[in-house]
Amino acid sequence: MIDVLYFAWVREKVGLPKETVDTTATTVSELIAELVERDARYGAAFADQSALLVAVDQELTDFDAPINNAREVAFFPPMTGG
Amino acid sequence: MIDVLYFAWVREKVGLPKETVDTTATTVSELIAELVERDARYGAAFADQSALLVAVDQELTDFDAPINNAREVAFFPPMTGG
Amino acid sequence: MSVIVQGESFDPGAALTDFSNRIQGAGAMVSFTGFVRDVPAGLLALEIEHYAAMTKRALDDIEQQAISRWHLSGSLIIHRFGSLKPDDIIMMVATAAEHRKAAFEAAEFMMDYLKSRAPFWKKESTRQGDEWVVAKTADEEALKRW
Amino acid sequence: MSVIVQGESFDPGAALTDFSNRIQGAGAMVSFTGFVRDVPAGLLALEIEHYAAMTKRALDDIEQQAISRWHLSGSLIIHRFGSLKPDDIIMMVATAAEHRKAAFEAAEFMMDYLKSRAPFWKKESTRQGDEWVVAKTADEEALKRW
Repeated sequence: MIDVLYFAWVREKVGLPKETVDTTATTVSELIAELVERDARYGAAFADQSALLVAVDQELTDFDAPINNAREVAFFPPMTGG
Repeated sequence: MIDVLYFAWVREKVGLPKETVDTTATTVSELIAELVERDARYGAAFADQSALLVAVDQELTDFDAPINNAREVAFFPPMTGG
Repeated sequence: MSVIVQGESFDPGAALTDFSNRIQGAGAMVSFTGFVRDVPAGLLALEIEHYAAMTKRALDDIEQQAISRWHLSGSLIIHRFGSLKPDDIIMMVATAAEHRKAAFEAAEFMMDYLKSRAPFWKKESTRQGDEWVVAKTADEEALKRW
Repeated sequence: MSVIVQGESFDPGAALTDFSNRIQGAGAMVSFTGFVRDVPAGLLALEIEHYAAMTKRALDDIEQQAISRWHLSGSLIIHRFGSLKPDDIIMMVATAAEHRKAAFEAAEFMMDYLKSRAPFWKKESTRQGDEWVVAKTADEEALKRW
């Protein structure tokens, strides 16, 4: 069980800010593949992965990152703070 | 007649902040030469001209600058504001 | 050394007074304040979304990097989230160091990192609709300076 | 757009509040504040002498250059003279512009010029005597950036 969070337009495309996912994925990429199979909304959100960033347990990382022991994975576009 | 002003250690070496000088000098350098002849205090103040800056009518300039029509000449070391 | 993430507005001058009272011994203090700019279509609101659990951690990390790299004697980051209007204050950073070069560089470093590495996202609402602000490649490029 | 030369102390935060209220439309505001630092021998006083008739003119010129080069929507220079003590405020500059890069650069430009082109001279008094502060070659070098 892992918490998956979505922000900005990723949140809008997926249609929710957060969900708990029962998954056997061991990397971020595998998790995305599982989600995309579940529903077209994920297909839309993850269509262009080069437009996305990912954080595992609140640390920016890349799509190959392991998530075996992760509690929380977040997907979002490049940040626009400041 | 021209007002001559001295600041910082130049003022301390000359011994006064301002004086009015009756001069026929046409450039800053000629004015310095006249002053140095007048008194040893000026010799001490102007001993190393490379350590000095000059402003004519409140604009930084160089020692060749004309002073024919100037009202005010000021001598001082490099500035240390800020 | 403080990081504040809040919805409420604040007065950058009052924040600078507080900060200046806490930095005895510093020769130089720099502050940066960001405000909401209007857009040609007329901005109704700027919505700032953030990833609360990560924001504090990301800002603390940026601040710590600046403190150790420029030997800051003081630093401050305040960033707002929520619904803002044109001319509203968005955020502020302040730095204190012995000399001006360190204080300026550390403030610019914090701003550059904050733009591209702190989890905030802006959405502009105008009469023509809502649009997520797109990250500028110039902001990503700015990180290469450090 | 204001230049103030005064003997009295001032609160940089209060000055920034005033400034921020006058710069509608700006996206970025930067301030720099300089304080008197103590010296190893123990500073009794820092005397700041200035050439009053030239100071305002020199600071106005520096400010005008910054305004036109970085299209500032606001700028401020406050510089003190007289007898100061450690931790006393010496001076402040503030800039407002559309974007952060312009606001930062203009503030650094004004500081660099103010250090080497505005007619102020500092003398440090310690128990070991009085000494005029010597201009740093690094400060003269800093002007080459512009």
